[in-house]
Amino acid sequence: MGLTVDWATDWLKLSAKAMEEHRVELIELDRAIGDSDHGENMDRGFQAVLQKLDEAPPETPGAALKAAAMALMSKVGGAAGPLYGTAYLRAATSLGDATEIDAETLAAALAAARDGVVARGKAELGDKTMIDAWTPAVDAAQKAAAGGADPVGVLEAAAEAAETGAMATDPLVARKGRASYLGERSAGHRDPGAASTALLLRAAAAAAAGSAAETGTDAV
Amino acid sequence: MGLTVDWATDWLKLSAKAMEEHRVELIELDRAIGDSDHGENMDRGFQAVLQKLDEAPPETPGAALKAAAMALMSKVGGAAGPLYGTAYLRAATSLGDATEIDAETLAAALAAARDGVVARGKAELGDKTMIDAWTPAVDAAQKAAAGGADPVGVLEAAAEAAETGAMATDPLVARKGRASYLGERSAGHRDPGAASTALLLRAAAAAAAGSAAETGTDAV
Amino acid sequence: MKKLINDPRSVVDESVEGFGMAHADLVDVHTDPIFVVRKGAPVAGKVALVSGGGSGHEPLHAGFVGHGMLDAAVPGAVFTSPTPDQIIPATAAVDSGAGVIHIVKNYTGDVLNFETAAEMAQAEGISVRSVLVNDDVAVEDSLYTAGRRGVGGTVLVEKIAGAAAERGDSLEAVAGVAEGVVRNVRTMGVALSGCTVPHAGVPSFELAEDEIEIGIGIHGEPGRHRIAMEGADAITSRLLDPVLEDLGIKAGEEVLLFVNGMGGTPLSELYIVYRRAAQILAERGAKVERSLVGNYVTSLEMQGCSISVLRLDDELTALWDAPVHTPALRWGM
Amino acid sequence: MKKLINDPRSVVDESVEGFGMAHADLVDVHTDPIFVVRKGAPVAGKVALVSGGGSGHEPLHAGFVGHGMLDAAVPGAVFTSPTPDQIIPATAAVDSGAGVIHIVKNYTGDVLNFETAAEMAQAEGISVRSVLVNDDVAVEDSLYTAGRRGVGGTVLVEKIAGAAAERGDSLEAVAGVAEGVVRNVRTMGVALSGCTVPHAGVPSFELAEDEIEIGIGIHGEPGRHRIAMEGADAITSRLLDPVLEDLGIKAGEEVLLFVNGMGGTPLSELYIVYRRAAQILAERGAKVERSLVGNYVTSLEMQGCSISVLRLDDELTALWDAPVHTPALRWGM
Ligand SMILES: Nc1ncnc2c1ncn2[C@@H]1O[C@H](COP(=O)(O)OP(=O)(O)O)[C@@H](O)[C@H]1O
Ligand SMILES: Nc1ncnc2c1ncn2[C@@H]1O[C@H](COP(=O)(O)OP(=O)(O)O)[C@@H](O)[C@H]1O
Ligand SMILES: [Mg+2]
Ligand SMILES: [Mg+2]
Ligand SMILES: [Mg+2]
Ligand SMILES: [Mg+2]
Repeated sequence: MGLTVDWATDWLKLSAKAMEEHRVELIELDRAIGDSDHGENMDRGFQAVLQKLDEAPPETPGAALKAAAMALMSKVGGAAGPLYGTAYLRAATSLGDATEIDAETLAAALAAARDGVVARGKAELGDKTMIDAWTPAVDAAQKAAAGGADPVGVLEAAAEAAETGAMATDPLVARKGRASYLGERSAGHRDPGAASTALLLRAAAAAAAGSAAETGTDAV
Repeated sequence: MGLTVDWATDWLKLSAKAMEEHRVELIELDRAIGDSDHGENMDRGFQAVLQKLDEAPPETPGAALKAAAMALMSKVGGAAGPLYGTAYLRAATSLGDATEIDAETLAAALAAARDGVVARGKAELGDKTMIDAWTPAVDAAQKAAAGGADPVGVLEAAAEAAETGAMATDPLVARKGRASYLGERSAGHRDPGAASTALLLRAAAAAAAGSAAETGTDAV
Repeated sequence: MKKLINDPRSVVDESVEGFGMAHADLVDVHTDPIFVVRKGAPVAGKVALVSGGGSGHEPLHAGFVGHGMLDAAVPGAVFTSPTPDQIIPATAAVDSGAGVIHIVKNYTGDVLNFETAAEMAQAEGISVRSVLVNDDVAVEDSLYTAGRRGVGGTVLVEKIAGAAAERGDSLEAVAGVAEGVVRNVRTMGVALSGCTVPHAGVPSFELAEDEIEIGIGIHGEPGRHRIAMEGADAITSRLLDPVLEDLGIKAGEEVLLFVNGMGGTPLSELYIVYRRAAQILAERGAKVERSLVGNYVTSLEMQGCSISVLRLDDELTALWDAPVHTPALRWGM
Repeated sequence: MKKLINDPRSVVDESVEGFGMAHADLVDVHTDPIFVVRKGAPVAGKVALVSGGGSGHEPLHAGFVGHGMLDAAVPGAVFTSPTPDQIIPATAAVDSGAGVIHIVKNYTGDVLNFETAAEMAQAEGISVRSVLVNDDVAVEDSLYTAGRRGVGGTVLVEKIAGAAAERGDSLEAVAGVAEGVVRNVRTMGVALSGCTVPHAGVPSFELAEDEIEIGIGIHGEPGRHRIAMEGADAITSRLLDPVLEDLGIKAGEEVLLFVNGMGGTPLSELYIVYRRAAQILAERGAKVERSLVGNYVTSLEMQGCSISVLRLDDELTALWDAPVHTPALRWGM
C-alpha cells in the first residue's frame, strides 16, 4: 500500500516535534560555524506548518507538502527558509494530485526536493550544506525503490543515508552559506542544515512506519 | 630642632612614593564604595607635585606645601583634588614664611589643613570621609605638642591616629561623597580618602624621622 | 579587561583627539589642559554654556558642543571631575562678555572643582552662574547623602538651556531655564553589568547571572540595591514609577520620555523599555510629546539603562525643538 | 544571559513596536507581517528604497527609514533574514509607481528571500531592482565562499542611494548610484567579545582575556582568525590596511572614514580608533573629507568595531551631504 495524506501530515507533525526537541542542538551546531539561529528558525517554521495544517487540513500528500512549503517560506527566514520552502514545494509539485504514493513516486519526489535546493542554493556535494544529507538520501531512496522496497523501506534508506551524510560533513570546509566565511575554521563541526535534513527524513520514515503499522502493513 | 624645607620636600616625595605603591589598594577601596579612581588620581597628582618641586625647588616648608596644593588642585580632580588642594594650601598659609617649624606650629598647620577640608566638604566626624582620619590626627598632634613632643613626635602621633581613624571607618555608613549614595551598603569597607590621609601623614612622620636622623637629632 | 585603547593613561587624550579630528567642522580641541570648544566661540553677545565632568559618559559632554547646546566641554580623567585649571580657560575661551553658565552634575568632586573655577573666573571678570543638575531619584534627597546625583537628565538641561542661550536669553534667563528643567526632570537607572575603568582594569562590580543593580549612578558604582533579574517590563516599572511619583505627573500632563543606554545595551532593548514606559505613561493619562532613545549619558560599556521624564510646557517643548547641531545631537539644521 | 527583554520570542516585535512609538512622526510600523515604512509613503514619483535583514543590527535598518534614506525596512528574527511575505507587502506599500530598489546585504539567506520577494513583486507589476552590498574585505571574494558579506558599508549605500532617490533620480539611476557606492566602499571588523542571541542564550563565541577575533561579520559569527589582544593603534592598522589595499586608495584621493561600533564598545574607544585611522590615511596622503563615528551597524552587544572607507567624488559627497531625517541619522533638516 502507498503512502497517503495521513502519512504526509504525520510526517509534518513528527517533523515539528523533532525540530522542537532538537532546537537547542541545531542552535548549538549553528553557533559553532554560523549565527545561532537554525534551530530557532526551524522550530518556528514547523510550528507555523502545524498551524496551517490545523486551519486547512490537506486532502492529498502533495497538498500537505505545499502547505508546509508556504509556511516554511514565510516563517523560517534565513537561508534555510527559502531552501526548505523550495524543497517542499518541488516535492509537492512532483507528487501532483496523487492520493497514494508508491516507492518510485516517493523517490522521485525526494529527488525533486533536492533538485530544488540545488537550483536555489547552487551548492555541490561536499560544500558542507544540507545537500550533503539530501543527495545521499536521494541516491539511497532511488536505489531502494529500484530494488523493490516499499515506501517505508525507501524512507528508511533515505533517513539512514541522510544521517550518515550529515555526520560526514564534520571534517569538511564549508564553501557555501554562512559557514564558508570561516574558511578552514569550519572544519570539525557538523553542518546544521545537514543535521536538520537528517532529522526531517528520519521523521518521514517514522511517519511511514507508523502509518504502515496502523494499516496493518508490515513495515519491513 | 624644627622641621625645614628639606622635611617638606621629603614628605612630598615620600607621599608620591606612597601613592604610587598604594595606587591599586586605593583604587580597590574606591571600587567597593565609589568609582575606582582614588588611587589613580592621587598617584597622578603627586607625580605632578614631584615635577613642580623639580621645576622650582621651594625655599620654605610653606612654599613647598603651596606648590603641592597647586599641583594637586590642578591634577587630581574629583573630590579629593580640591579637598587635598585646600588642605595643603591652608597648611601652607598657616606656616607662612617660616623656615623652621616647631611642634606647636606644626600641629596648628595640620589643624588648618583639616579645617580647610571641613570648610570645603562640610563633612563631620563619622561621615566616613578623610575627616575621620584628619580629625583624630589633628587631636593627637595637638595633644603631643602640648605635652612637649618634638615635631617628629607630633607627626608620629598624627600618623598613628590617622591610621586608627581610617580603620575605624570600616563599619560606618557614608554620609558624604560618592559612597553616601550606597547608603547602608557602604558599611564594611574602608573609606579610600581616609586611607590616603593616613598614608600621607605616615609619610610626613617618616620624612621627619629621616630629617631628624640626618641632622643627628634623636627622634624619640 | 579588553578595550580598544593603547594605554589606560592616554585614553582621554587620544579619544578627545580623535573626536576633534572627526568633528573638526564643529569643535576645536585644546590640549594641556584639555577642553573642547565650539568652533567660532565665543559667539558674540551669546551667553555661553560650559559643562564637564569625568570622562566615560560619552557622548556627554563633548558630543553636545555646538550650535544650540554647549559652548565648551571639559573632560576629566575617567569618572573623575575635571580640575579648575581646565575649567577656567574653557570658561574664558567661550565668554563673549554675556556671561557663562556652568552646568554641573551634583557630585562632590564636580561641585568643588567647578566652584573653585567659577570663583577664579569671576575674579578674572567673567560673570559665571552655576546650575546644579540632580535628577536621580534613586538617592533620597536627605541630609545623609551629598544630595541627589546628576545623571541622564543632564543632556536635557544642556539641550534646552542651550536653545535659550542661542535665542539670545540673558545670563539670568538661561540659568532660569536650566533650573526649570532641573526642577522638572527625574531619572532612575538599572545596571545589568558593571563596567571597567581602564586604569582599574577590573569591573566596578560583579553581578551574578540572575542579579541586577537598581538605582545606579553613572560612574560604575553599585546601585541602591541588588535584586533578582526580571523581565524588561517589570524593570521598566521599577525605574519609571518612582520617577513619576517624585515628579508628581498627573493625567493630561505632557512629558518628554528619555530612555538612555548605559553604553553596552543594544538599542533594540532600549526600545523594549521605551515601549513599556510609554504604555505606563499612557495608562496614567500623560502625553508623551517628545522622546529620546539612545546612548547619551553612558558608563563606559555598562549594560543597563536609565529612564528620564521631563515635564514639558510650551516653552520647554519649543526650546527642545529648536535647531541643534552637535556631534551627538542634531536636528533642524 | 542578561538582557532587557521580556521573552526571547517577542524581542523583535516589542522592540519594533517601541521604535514605532518613539518615532511616530517618522515611521509607521506594520505588524503581522512586520515591517516599517516611512510616514506618508509612497512618495509620489519617487523611487523607493527597501532594505532589511536579520534583527540585532540596530539602528540598521529601521533606524534609517525616513526622508532621504529608506522608504521601508523589513526586520527578520534576530540574525535571520526576513521572509518574502514581509518583503513583498513592504515593497508594495512604498512603491509610487517609480519602482523599488532592494538593498540586500550579501548573505545566502538575505539573497534568497529578497530574490523570491522581488520575483513575486515583479509579478504583481512592481519594478524592482536589487543592489547587493558586499563590502567585507575579510572574506576573500572567491569561488569557495558565498562571496563577500555586506557589513558596515550598508549604511553608506542606504544614505547615498536614498539621497539620489530623494532628488528624483530614476530607478536605474538610483541603482547605479547604489552600485557605485558598493564598488567604492570596503570594510573590516574586529570583535573583542561575542554576543548573545536571545533565543540561544549563550555567547556566539568565547574569547579569552587576551584574544580578539579579526575579520568578523555582523552576526556574532567568529572571524577569519583569532589573534592575541593588541593596542588600539595596532588593531586599527590590521583593519584599515587591507581595506585601503583592496580599494587601492592613492595619495590625493578623498574618502569618507566610518568607524562603526558593534554595539558594546564605548564611543570613546571608537574615537581612539578613528584617531589612528585618520592618521594612517593622512600618512598615505588621502584626504578624509567626511566622517562617521558611532554604533550604526551592530551585532547586539558585541564589543568591537569595524572600519569602512568610501572613496568619494563630488557627486557622492554631495549626496552624502544631502538632508536626511531618520531616527538614527539626521542632518540638514
Ligand atoms: N547555498 C546553499 N545551499 C544549500 N544549503 C545551504 C546553502 N547555504 C546555506 N545552506 C544551509 O543552510 C543552513 C543554515 O541555515 P540557517 O542557519 O537557518 O540560515 P542562515 O545561515 O541564514 O542563518 C546551513 O547549515 C546549510 O546547510
Ligand atoms: N564632603 C567631603 N568631605 C570630606 N571628604 C570627602 C568628601 N567627599 C568625599 N570625600 C573624600 O574623598 C574620597 C574620594 O575621593 P576620590 O575618589 O578621589 O573622588 P571622587 O569621589 O570624586 O571619585 C572619599 O573617600 C572621601 O574620603
Ligand atoms: Mg544560521
Ligand atoms: Mg573616586
Ligand atoms: Mg571620581
Ligand atoms: Mg541567520
